[in-house]
Formats: sequence, C-alpha cells, structure tokens
Amino acid sequence: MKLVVAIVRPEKLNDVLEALYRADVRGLTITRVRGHGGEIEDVETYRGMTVKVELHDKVRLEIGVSDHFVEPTVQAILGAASTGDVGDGKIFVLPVERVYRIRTGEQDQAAVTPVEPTAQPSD
Amino acid sequence: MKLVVAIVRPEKLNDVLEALYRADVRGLTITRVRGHGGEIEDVETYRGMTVKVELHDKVRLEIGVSDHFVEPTVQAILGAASTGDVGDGKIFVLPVERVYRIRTGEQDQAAVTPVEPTAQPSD
Amino acid sequence: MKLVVAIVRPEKLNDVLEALYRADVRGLTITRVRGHGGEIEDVETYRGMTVKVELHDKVRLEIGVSDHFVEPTVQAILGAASTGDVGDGKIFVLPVERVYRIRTGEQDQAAVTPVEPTAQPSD
Amino acid sequence: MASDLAAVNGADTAWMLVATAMVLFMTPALGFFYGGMVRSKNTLNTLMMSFVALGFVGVAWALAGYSLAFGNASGPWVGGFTNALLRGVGLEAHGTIPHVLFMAYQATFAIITAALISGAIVERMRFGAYIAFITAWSLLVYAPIAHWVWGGGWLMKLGALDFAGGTVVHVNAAAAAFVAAILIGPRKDYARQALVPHDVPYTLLGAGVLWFGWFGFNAGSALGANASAGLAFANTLLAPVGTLSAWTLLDLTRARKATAVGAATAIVVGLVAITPAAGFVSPILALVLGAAAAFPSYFAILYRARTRLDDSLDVCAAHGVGGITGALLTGVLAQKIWNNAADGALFGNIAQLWYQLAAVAATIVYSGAMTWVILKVLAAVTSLRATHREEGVGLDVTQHGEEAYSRLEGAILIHERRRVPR
Amino acid sequence: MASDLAAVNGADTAWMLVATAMVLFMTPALGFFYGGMVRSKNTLNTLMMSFVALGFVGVAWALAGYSLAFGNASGPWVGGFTNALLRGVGLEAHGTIPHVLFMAYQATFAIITAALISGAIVERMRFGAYIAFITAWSLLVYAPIAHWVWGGGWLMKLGALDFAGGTVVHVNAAAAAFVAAILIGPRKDYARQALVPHDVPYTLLGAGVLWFGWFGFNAGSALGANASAGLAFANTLLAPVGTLSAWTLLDLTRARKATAVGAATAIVVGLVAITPAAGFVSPILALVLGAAAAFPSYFAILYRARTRLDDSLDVCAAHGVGGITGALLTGVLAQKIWNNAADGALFGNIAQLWYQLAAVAATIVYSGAMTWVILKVLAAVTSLRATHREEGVGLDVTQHGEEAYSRLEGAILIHERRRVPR
Amino acid sequence: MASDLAAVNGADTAWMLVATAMVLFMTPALGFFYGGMVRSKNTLNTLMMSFVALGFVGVAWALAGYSLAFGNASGPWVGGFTNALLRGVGLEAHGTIPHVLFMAYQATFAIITAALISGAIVERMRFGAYIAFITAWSLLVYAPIAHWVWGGGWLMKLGALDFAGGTVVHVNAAAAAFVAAILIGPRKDYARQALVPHDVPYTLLGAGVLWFGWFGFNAGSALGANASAGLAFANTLLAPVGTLSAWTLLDLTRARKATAVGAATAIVVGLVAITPAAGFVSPILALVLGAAAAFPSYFAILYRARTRLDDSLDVCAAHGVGGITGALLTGVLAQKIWNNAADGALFGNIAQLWYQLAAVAATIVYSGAMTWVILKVLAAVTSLRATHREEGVGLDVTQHGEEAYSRLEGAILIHERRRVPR
Ligand SMILES: Nc1ncnc2c1ncn2[C@@H]1O[C@H](COP(=O)(O)OP(=O)(O)O)[C@@H](O)[C@H]1O
Ligand SMILES: Nc1ncnc2c1ncn2[C@@H]1O[C@H](COP(=O)(O)OP(=O)(O)O)[C@@H](O)[C@H]1O
Ligand SMILES: Nc1ncnc2c1ncn2[C@@H]1O[C@H](COP(=O)(O)OP(=O)(O)O)[C@@H](O)[C@H]1O
Repeated sequence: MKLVVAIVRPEKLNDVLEALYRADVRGLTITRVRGHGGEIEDVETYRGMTVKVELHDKVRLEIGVSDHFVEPTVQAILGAASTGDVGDGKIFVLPVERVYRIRTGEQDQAAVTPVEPTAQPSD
Repeated sequence: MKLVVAIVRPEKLNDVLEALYRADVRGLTITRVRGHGGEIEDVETYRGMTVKVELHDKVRLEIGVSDHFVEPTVQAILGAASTGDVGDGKIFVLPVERVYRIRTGEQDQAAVTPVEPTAQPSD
Repeated sequence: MKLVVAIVRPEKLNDVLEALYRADVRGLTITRVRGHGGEIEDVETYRGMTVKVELHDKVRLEIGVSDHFVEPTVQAILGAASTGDVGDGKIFVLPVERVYRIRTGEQDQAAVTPVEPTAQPSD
Repeated sequence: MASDLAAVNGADTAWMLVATAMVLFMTPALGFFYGGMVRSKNTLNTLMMSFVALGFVGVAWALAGYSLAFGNASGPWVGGFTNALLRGVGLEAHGTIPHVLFMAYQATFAIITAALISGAIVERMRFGAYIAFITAWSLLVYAPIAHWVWGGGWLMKLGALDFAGGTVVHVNAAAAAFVAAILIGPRKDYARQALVPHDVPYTLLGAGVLWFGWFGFNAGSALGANASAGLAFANTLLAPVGTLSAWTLLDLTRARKATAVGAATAIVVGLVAITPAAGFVSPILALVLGAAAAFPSYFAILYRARTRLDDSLDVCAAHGVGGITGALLTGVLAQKIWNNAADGALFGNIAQLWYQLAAVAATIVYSGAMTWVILKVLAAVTSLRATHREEGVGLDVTQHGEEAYSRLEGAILIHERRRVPR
Repeated sequence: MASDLAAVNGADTAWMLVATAMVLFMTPALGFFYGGMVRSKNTLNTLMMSFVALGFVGVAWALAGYSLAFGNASGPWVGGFTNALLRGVGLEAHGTIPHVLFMAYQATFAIITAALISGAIVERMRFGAYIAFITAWSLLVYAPIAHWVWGGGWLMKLGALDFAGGTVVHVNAAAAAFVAAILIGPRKDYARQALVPHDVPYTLLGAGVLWFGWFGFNAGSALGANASAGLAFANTLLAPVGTLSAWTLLDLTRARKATAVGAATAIVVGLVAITPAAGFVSPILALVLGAAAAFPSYFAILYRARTRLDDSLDVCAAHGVGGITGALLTGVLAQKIWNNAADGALFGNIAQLWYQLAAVAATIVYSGAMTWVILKVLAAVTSLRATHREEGVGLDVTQHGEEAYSRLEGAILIHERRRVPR
Repeated sequence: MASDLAAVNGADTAWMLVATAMVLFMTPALGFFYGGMVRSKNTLNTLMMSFVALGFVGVAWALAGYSLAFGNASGPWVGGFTNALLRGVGLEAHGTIPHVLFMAYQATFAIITAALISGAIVERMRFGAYIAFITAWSLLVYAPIAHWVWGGGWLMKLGALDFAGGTVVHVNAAAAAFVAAILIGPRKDYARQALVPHDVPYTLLGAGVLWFGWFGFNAGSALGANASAGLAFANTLLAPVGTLSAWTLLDLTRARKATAVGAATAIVVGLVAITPAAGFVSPILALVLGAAAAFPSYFAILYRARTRLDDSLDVCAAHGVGGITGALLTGVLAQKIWNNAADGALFGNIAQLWYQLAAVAATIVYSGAMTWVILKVLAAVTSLRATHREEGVGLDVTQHGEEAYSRLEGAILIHERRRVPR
C-alpha cells in the first residue's frame, strides 16, 4: 500500500480528476493548500502597505493505492496536471503500513477496493 | 512512531474527538478536506448550468502516536466514525522516522507525550 | 528523500518561511489546519449555548527534501517557530519512496532541486 | 377611478412611499439576520425562507389577504372579499395617501410577519411544505388578526393599543413559531452538537438593516409625516439604544464578554418591544421601556436553550417575550399628552393594561391554534420535514440544488445536448 | 440664479431626495448581485466594475452627459451643450423640484445603466479598457437614447411609453452587453469548466438592495410625491412578487429545487419588466405582467447556457428579454383610467404596441451598432482583454493588486525606505 | 405639550424622518467598512466598536449630550442641562420639524462621530475600556464642539461655515483618533507583519451604504426639503464622483492597479471633504473640490504607512486630512449666490478662510487635549489594551467569546444542568 500525495494547480484539478477516473482510481481526498516554489511572486498593495505574496493556490490530492496501482496513478497525474510552466507541482509517494475502511473495518487491500453494487471485496 | 491519518465525516468529528479523548490521545491536527469515494454524487444547477459535485466534505485527522498507541487510536476512530453508509472514510497508518516537539526541541517519544503540570517526559 | 511535516502557530509562519529561505529551502506547501494539544481551551457562548473550543488555528507545512537537507530544515523550523509556550507544534519526518516534478516528469533528487534560470538539475 | 385625489397629501405620500420601501427591505434583512446564525450548509435555505415570502405571501395578499384584513365588509372578525383581486383599490385617497400605496404598505407587513416564523424551524423543514404553510398562514392567521386590530375589528373597538404591530406581527409570529417548532420537532443534532452561527457579520448586517427598515415600520404606522411619526421615530431610536446597552451590560456582568450575536439580538428585541408603544409613550420612557425589555428576553433565551424546544433562532424569546413585554408596558407607560388617545396604568388608567392583555391572549390563542390546524392538515398531505440524510447533507444542496459558498473544487460541468447557434 | 424657487414643491422635493439616494444605492447593489456570481478570484474586479461607474460615468455626466440628454437645444436626436459643465443647472424649479436635484436623479440612471453592461464581460476584460468603454458609452449611447425618450426627442414625440426606463436603461444595456460579449469573446474556461457562483448570499443581498432602490427608480420617475408615484410604487412591489412566485414554481416543476440564484434573478427580471409599465398599468395587471415575464427570461437563460455566447451573468436574458417583454406588455396592458396618457392594445389601442416596438427596435439597433464602434475603436488603441495568464490567476490580483478574501498566510511585508518621524 | 404643532411642516418632516434613518444606517455601515479591513480574528470586535456606540452613546445623548450641545442655556462654550433627560423635547416645532425628530437626527451624528475614532485603535483595545472611552468622549468632546458650531456657540457667531459637520464630526474624530492611536500604541505585529484586509467586499459594502446614508447626513443638514437640501444632495453626489475618479487615476498612474480598498477610501474621503461645503458651493465646484481632495489624503495614507503611527485604518488621513481640506476649500469656493450666506476667498471674501482655519484649529486642539485627558484618566483606573496573548488569539474570542466565521470543527457543546420541561 502506498499513499500518493500530489500538489497540482487548481485550474488543472478537473483534468486530473478525469484522468484518475479513466485510470480506475476512485477514492481520493483533496485539500486546498498554498505552495511556494519557483513561481513569480505577486505584489499586492493595501493602502500604503506593499505586500509580497509568495504563496500560490494549489490543490493537494491524497490517494491511497495498492502497490501495483502506484504507477498508473502517477502517470495519470503527470499527464493531466502538467502545463510546462513553473509551478506545476510535485508528486510524493509515501509508504503506508496499514489501511482501514471505516465503514466496515476492513483492512489493507480490501479497504481501498471500490464498492461494487453486489461485489465482495477481493484479495 | 507512526502517523495515523484518518478521513471521517464532518458530522462524526465530535464523536471521534470524544472517543480519542477517552483513549487518552491528546495531540492531533485536523484539516477540512473534500473526498471522493463511492458516495452518490449531488447535482447542482446554477442558472442554465448543470454541475455534478463529485466531492464531499470530510475532515482529515492527523495523529502522531508511539507504536503501542496505534491500535487503540485506530480502534477509537473505527468505533466512533462509522455509520455503515458508504462514505465513512479511511484510516492510513504511516511510518514516521522522527518527531520533534517545537516548544522544547524534544525528540521522538518525548515529543508526543502530553504535558503534565509537573511531570517529566518518560521514556 | 524525506517529507518534513511541521505544525506551527500561524503567527510564526512568516518567521518560519524566512528561516527556511535562509536555509535554502525553496519548495513547500502549507495548509490551514486546526490542532489540539495541551493548549488552554476557549469557551464561547452563542445565545444560551456554551461551547468549548478545543481546536486552535495552526499552519501545517509540508516540505519534500533530500536526506542531507532534513537536519537544516528541521533546525530552521525549530529555531523560528518556538515561543516556549504550550501550543508551539510538532515536526514529523516521514520517509518518501519517490518524488516527481510534474512539469518535467523528473524524478527524485532532481524533482526537488530548485530551478535555476539556466542550470541543469544536478544530482 | 381617481375620484378624490384632492385629499391625497403630498408630504404624507412622500413619507409613506419611503416607509413602504423601508419595510420591504426588512424581509431580505431578516434573511441575513437569520442566515448568519445557521450552519453554512443551510445558509441559502434560511435566506430563501425569507425571500420566498416576498413572492407567495405577496401574491396571496393581492388576491385575498388585503381584502380579508382591510376589506370594507367589516365585521368584528374578518374583512370581506370586497377588495379581493385588489378590486376598488385605486388612486383615491385612503386617509391622506393613495389607496394603492396603503395596500402596498400593509403588504410588506404581511410578508415579514410570515417570514419571522421561519426562525423557529430552520435547518430541517422541506421547502415546498414551508411555502404552502406560510401562504396559508398569511391568509388564515395574519389577515384576520390584522383585521381585529387595524381593520375595524373587535380589538380595535375594545381599545387595545398597538401602534405598529407588536401584537399583530410579533406576538402572532412567535405563537406560530412555538407551535411550528413543536410540531416539526428539533433538528437531529439539537442538544447533541454545538450548532454555532456560521457567519456572525451577516447577523449584524441583518440587525443593522432591520433597524433602518423599522423606522418605516413604526414611524410609517402614523400613516403620515406628522408629529406622531416624529415621536414614533424618536422612540424607535431610543428603545433599542436602551436595550442594546442593557444587554451588553448583562453580557459583561455574566461572562465578561459582550457578544455580537447578543448585540444583534438586543437591537431586535428593543425594536419589537417599542413597536406597540412607538407613538404612545414619551421618548425618555421609550428608553426605559427598551432597557427594561432586555431582561425578560435575555433570560428567556438562556432558559430556552436548556429545554427541548428547538425554537432554533429564538423567535419566541425575541418576538414573543419581547412583544408581550412591549404590549404590556404600552398599557403601563402610555400618556395621553403624547398620543391624544389613552393613558396607561402608570398614569391612572389601569383598564388599559387589561385591554393589552386581552389582545395578547387572543392573538396567542388564535394564532397558536390555527397554526396547529394548518400544519396538521399539511402534514396529512405531504411531509413537513426533510429526511435525516437531507438534514445531514444540508438543505442548501438538497432543497435548492446549490451551495452558498463554492470554491469550485470538483464541480464537473455536465454538457447537455449542445446546439451550435451563435 | 434662484429665480422661481416658489415653484419648488416641498413634498415632491422630499420624495425625490430620497428616490435619488435609493437609485444611487442600486449601483453598489448591482456590484454585489454580480460579484456573488463570479469565481472568488474575480470578486473585486466584478465589484469594481460597478463602483468605478460611480466615478467616471458620474464625471462624464456632469461635464457633458446631462446636457446631451436633457440640454435645452433639443432636436429629435440629441440635446445640445447648453448645460455642459452644469451651466444653468441651478436651484430653480425643474418641474416641481430643484433643477440640481433633477440632474442628480438622472445621473444615477446613467451610472447604473453603464454598470449593467459589465455582467456580460466579467472575469476577462482589462480594467483600464473597461473604464474607457463605459465612459464613452455613457456619452455616445446612453445620453442620446435618454434624450429620445425623456429629453424631448423623437420617441417621446412618437408616443412610446417608457415610465422609468425599460428601454432606455435595460434594453439599451442588454444590446450593448450582447455586442460586448461577442467582441470580447468567452472566458477561457467557458463551457469547459463549471463556473460556479462563489458567494450566493451576496447575490441575494444585491437583489434585496436592488428591489429597495428600484422603488426610487420607478416611483421616483413620477418626479413627485403624487398618485402616479403611488401607483408606480405598488406595481414595483407586485410585479416582482409575481415573477418570484412564477419562477420558483418553474424551478420546482423542472427539478424540484427552488434555486436561490433563480430567486434573485426572478426579482431582477420582475423589476426590469415593470419598469416601463410602472405608472401605466393597474396593480393587478402588474402582478400578471410580472408573473408572465418570468417565462421568456427563464427559458432564455436555459437556452443561452447552451450556446457559445458567454454573456456571463445573463444581461441579455434578464435585462434584454425582460425589458422587451415589459415594453411590449406596457403596450398591451396600459389603461388610460390609471395613467391619463394612453390605453394599450388590450383596451383597444393597438397602435400603442407598434410605438413600443419601434422604441425597442431603435434602441437595440443604435445601441448595438454604437457599442460595436466604440469597442472596435478602443481595440485599435489598446487591448480589451486580460491575458490568459491573468485570467488564470484571476483579475483581482492582476488588475487590482488585491485579494478579496485574505487569510494572511505567506504575505510578506515589504519595507519601503522608512523615515522615523512620529 | 404639543403647543405650536402648526409650525411643523409636513414635507420637511417627511424628508427629515428619512434623513435621520439614513444617518443611523451609517453606523453599521461604518462597522463593515472598518471590519473588512482588519484580520478575520478581529472582525466582530471591529464591528462591535461601531454597534456598541449605537447603545452607549445613544443613552448618553438622551441623558445629557443633547442638552449639552443644544440646550437652551447657551453660552459660547456649552449648552446647559435644560434639556437633560429630554425634558422639554416634545412634539412642538423646532424649526419646521418636531423637536423630538430634531433630537433624534442629532443623536445619529453623535453616535457615528464616536464610532469613527475606533478605526485608529482596532485589533488591540479592551472592549470595556473602549465603551467607557467613547461614552465619556461623546459627552465631554462631541457635545461641546457641536454646541460651538451648531448650538449657538462661539464658532457659529464667528461665522465659520460647516454645513454638515466637516469640523464637528470629521476633524474632531480624527484628532481624537490621532491621540488615541499614540496613547494606546501600535498593534504588536504592526510594521512587522503584513496586516492585510480580510474581506474587501465588506469594505466596499460599507462604503456603498455610507454614501447612501451620507445623503441624509449632508442634505438632511438643511433641516428641510428645500432648495438648499437639493444643492447639498447634488454636491454629495458629485464630490465623491470626483474623488473616486481622481483616486483611481492616481492608483493607475502609480502602480497600474486600481485598488478596491482605494476606491472605498476615495468615496469616504470625497464625502468627508464635501461635508462642510455641501450647501455652500456650486455643483461643478463640488466636483472639483472632490477631485482635489483626493490628493492630500492619498499621499497622507502612503506617508502614514511608513511612520510608526499605527492609525490602523487611517482615520487621520481620511477624516482628518479630508476634513481639513474640505473645511478650507469651503472657505475658498463658497458662493453667496448659491448659499445666501457667505462668499469664499475665490469670490473675494478672504476672511472666510481665516474663520475656517480657526474652527479647524480650535477643534483639533480641544479634541486632542480632552481625548488625552480622558484616556489618561481611564488608564489610571483600568487597562486600555488587551494583553499580548489576547491580541495574538484575536479579540473576537477574547473580548466577545465568539468567532465571526465558524466552520464548526471541534466545538463541543457544554451541557449545563438541563431541566426537562417541554
Ligand atoms: N519540496 C517541496 N515540498 C513540498 N511541496 C513542494 C515542494 N516543491 C514544490 N512544492 C509545491 O509545488 C508547487 C510548484 O512547485 P514549483 O517548484 O514552483 O514548480 P515546478 O515543480 O514546476 O518547478 C509549489 O507551489 C508547492 O506547492
Ligand atoms: N483511496 C483513497 N485515498 C484517499 N482517500 C480516500 C480513498 N478512498 C476513500 N477516501 C476518502 O474516504 C471518503 C469515503 O470513502 P468511500 O470510499 O466513499 O467510503 P467507504 O469507505 O464507506 O466505501 C472519501 O470521500 C475520501 O475522502
Ligand atoms: N500527536 C500529535 N499529532 C499531530 N499533531 C499534534 C500532535 N500533538 C500536537 N499536535 C499539534 O501541535 C499543536 C501544538 O501541540 P501542543 O501539544 O499543544 O503543544 P506543545 O508541543 O507545545 O506541547 C497542536 O495544536 C496540534 O496541532
């Protein structure tokens, strides 16, 4: 089991979700974040005060996948999130020791297998 | 040391916090997130535009615990967060290499032991 | 490769960013979170309803760094984020298996090396 | 049609044009006052409970409500259908203003009274059922009671004093709110979770606009730009001034925190309390009345929160208790030298207090009973409440198909068959 | 200067003072109505498109616009420069109110008409170009058309009925919006992503304040506190009441969800539709007119969303279709016994419908063509659109150097050379 | 009591009823104008600094303030206690409106003037100390100065022109703000962190409502629906129109960004500047005055931000500099043919400029000194500032026990002893 953590541009989120969907990734969690990297900084002014905004809006995806799913997941994100301009973001793959599905208490593999109307969790 | 990451329903947060409290888990960090899983999708309409909302509000808990605390923590969450309906969420247990308590610079075990008025950090 | 996850006080964020900048850490992602630890709880009242607010605003930083960068990064945060009062936060260092830079598809070390105008990513 | 335009007075018309607009403005304001106090997932639903009254209660008023309240065929209980469909409501003078304007002014009262009830049943009622409820209620409850007090009915003849609707509007709405809260039942999370206002600035915004509009409500009830309007105006300024100060001091005394929700509530309570008294008491007594009115409502709110009555936004404590306090204090503090009508108990006319009590009691009984009947009938044909799942997800998405605050993540555009014109 | 002050009527002046303030209040309200419907990164830009009209269109009005619209040298097409720089606009009576007040009242109309256009081009136009556009537009398009209908021009003489500006304001702005949306082109994400309103309560707030202000707009157009104002007022209440109810029922019928954005839109559509008719039709027919006006605009919005026309906030469907519906229904439902001016087709005067049609057609043609010319000329000297990068980042940061909602993370103070006085 | 009601003029009363409501509406608006510019953790505190003035300053006004300002026993320095507790303030005519209404109108001025000061000391003052401060200030500073200029005091007799309170309200509040900012000291993060407005739309909303209300403030100061009110009205429209345009051009010239906070500020500066001049200058000169007033305040704001003076929301630059500019330009641009009172320097009456200067100087000296005394006395008995910890956590939680925007996580309901009635 791995946890794929990806930081992407907000305007690319829809494309990424679609690509993941096509790659049969169903479960994921996203968070609004702000990131700093090599992007140009914006300058804002409020009355006499000038402010440098170093952080840009990004979206963080967190996707728990079984090992053989890591590669397709990463490829889907790389394909859909890239624009070629500085600021496209990063993907981190973290090791996971255990996963639970809260609804059933199922563990590991079974926990991230999507529910099928009548299917029993395989493996 | 492990990091327990749990995605739960927002309406279950209070119950989870209480269960964790009873399990003697004191330190944790939460984030508002949105998740996609097997849940039914909502359809919204804004003027002529129809929109499918695939992401549902969830809360992400992040809890750093020493190894022997992982099991009670997971059990507390499983017990309190489950409703039995699709969408209850997941728990991930990640390995942690080191932990620091910023206030004191203490490391590892000591860093996640709650402060007692006059206690010295054990182990 | 490691992922340094730090929870700090929002009012210390500026100092932390500056310290990281001086430690040559350029890429990072931050999230608004709420945390519970040993802090005093606030009590709020809305009309007849009394409410105990157990969670305090914090900021979570997530910084992917190569192994030899972990120590300076952690030291920078410890130095800048500490006030000595309960509630300063924690740092977790997590192992990372792989990192990708989305813009280029570069992997690992190269992926977190900051872009230099004309530089090629050095190992 | 325009027979005796001569009797239309320009100055009175100028003031009543504005006063009517101001009272209309109160209904959106009420939406914000209430909307700030619910959870964010029910924001639009709460706002819409006020806004939709502007539609359906307005239509009902034009079709029949105005006639039932003010129609010529005036027995003691209800007006007739003489003015149904606004027949006979023209440009001729009604008092000193055009009749159509008088009708419009009264329409704004009917609308906001119905919307007031919503505070007791937010975050859980099916929206369709709500529309049916307030529309029926405005015809069956509001119109008759307005007739009793202002349309020539029995309370008017009895001599009960209600300058701008303390009883007709506030006590009436609160009685209905009480019954509705009981019949519809508490929110599923009530008393189990902290149900915290999601946007207190909205509540303050609502309170600010309500105060502004209330000048039209109270001083407009003089139906002209005269000394009585001036008095009602000054009192509508001074009473909430007193309530706000007293409430803040109560807050500071109890918990050393002057709450903003409390301040917004205090303004409304003060406005409610002065409503029946506005043109009848002296300014300095209005200040006293306002300060005094803080106490019963303040403690009623504290008490209510410990009961099982999920009158979610405290319509009973603010409008009911506040309205009753105001109605009774009108019977105590009224002064003939200020109002040319009647003295209160303090000035020797103890009977007045009984008339006031009669008006309050009659209103509570009739409004409570009829609300019960309307809701029971509705419950027989449709379900009043959203399902538990809908309540969990929030009424914005489930009743309105929208979110109040979208931040755009994960909303996928559904392409419908696209034609390619332009 | 103050020659015949005697003819200034106090009551009329009192009402028009307020009415003018109310109409001015509509422009910020429009900013919120629009601002709630865009994405959060363009909130300030959208608000500023309304607010900046208060500046530049106001200046243009004082310098020349008022004179071009209402100046004495009145041919059929345009006023002269007699009153340029407000020469000759003094305290003397214009009708029954001070001339300066009449000028101020008309200024507020010019301002909001220009701001209305912005709804079609939000989230992508360069702000500097926008300022130049609306300033020129107010002089070259608004002022002449106002002259045609109200300043003694040819439509006035023809006998077209437009009580408060259904054609001059709404149809006019919508024609310009149509052309501007085409020339400036759709947003880069249009029809590719879900572009969802970021703050629906703001839209409702805007609608509430617009309704309040619109009483000044319509009833103020009687230019006095008289029976005609009373009629216009009642109709401005009843028409949106009808539209809101009809729209809600349409929503419920189609998708079982009564949308809040829909309710806000319905209020505006109802107000637009009654604008030309306000002082000309009976109250009950105003209710009917309002309800009827829901249908064309409702379906126009559904249709537009499937086309490639990115009239982003549906200025054409709300103000264009609504305005045309209102103008034509004025020609059908007007009644001489209510307005002392003309009957409509329903009451035997079929010709009136043709006058109305002529006014609508002339406005659309002139406004559309001139808008095209102005924008083409501007495009020749500067770029009208923000770059794709700017559109991606959002216009708030790129055009205004600000964020609407800052939560403070990562904003670093830049110390400029600091002196050490105080 | 109601002796000479005959002298009450209906039209004047109609206008003044509305004008008073409009000015009252400005105080909540000010709360939003200010509240949008602070950090979110201090939103409610900033709003409450305005709202609470509606309570305590209102009470002080009724008890003694009105009498001190306008009481009959009028020496040059202060009114007496003749009208304390509103004794003798009845329905009789004061000028042409009911005396109670005049008192209410003036109350709204006292309230907003006190609230204006709060902009200099937001995000750090203890709320209890703040209440005590503004209540005392309204009695000891505002009431006497109002007496000097409007109550028959020495500045009135000298012949200083101040139509609606440029000196009494704005220069006065700014002088107090200056002293308060110094005595209370800068916020702990001032000049160390970027203190960015948390909700700019609120600031724009506030500015919009302030403009609306300011028509009541300025045109209402004519105390009747007459030509002078019309002139003041038109000028209150045109001056901010000029300021807003000039400010936007300055912004565009300096940084190519037209800021929204700047636009909101410009509107207020324009309104402040025209306040003393509203009924005294011609409309076209009002436009010029407004445009000219943009410059000093614009650069004062830029300058202030580089000093150590944490006048957090720039009360001095907007109301002080703006008010002085307005007062002096009144002495330059006034024209007898428009105001029947006095010419300014430009029209040959150079002395007028000196009267204006005297009024400004006297106000600054008295207000500054007395504010210093009041705060020093208060500091001797209680602490003026919140602790550093409280400032860090935010004043909403620490002073009011509430959060402005709750998203509900981790709020645990505390069950108090529950009784089980209903
Ligand atoms: N080392 C890192 N750790 C965590 N997040 C990072 C790191 N580097 C970049 N990011 C995230 O990725 C975003 C884009 O990174 P950046 O380096 O600017 O772009 P690119 O990868 O295209 O060079 C940043 O805004 C930040 O959110
Ligand atoms: N593979 C995953 N990785 C990360 N988060 C997930 C994953 N699967 C589900 N989630 C989170 O858990 C929530 C509920 O998951 P879902 O699969 O719908 O429910 P259930 O676990 O009851 O089948 C989702 O909304 C999402 O936030
Ligand atoms: N075990 C933990 N896991 C995750 N986050 C924690 C943990 N303990 C503390 N935190 C975070 O750190 C913040 C401060 O922690 P706390 O224990 O109060 O302070 P200190 O480290 O100074 O004793 C908390 O608000 C929370 O966000």
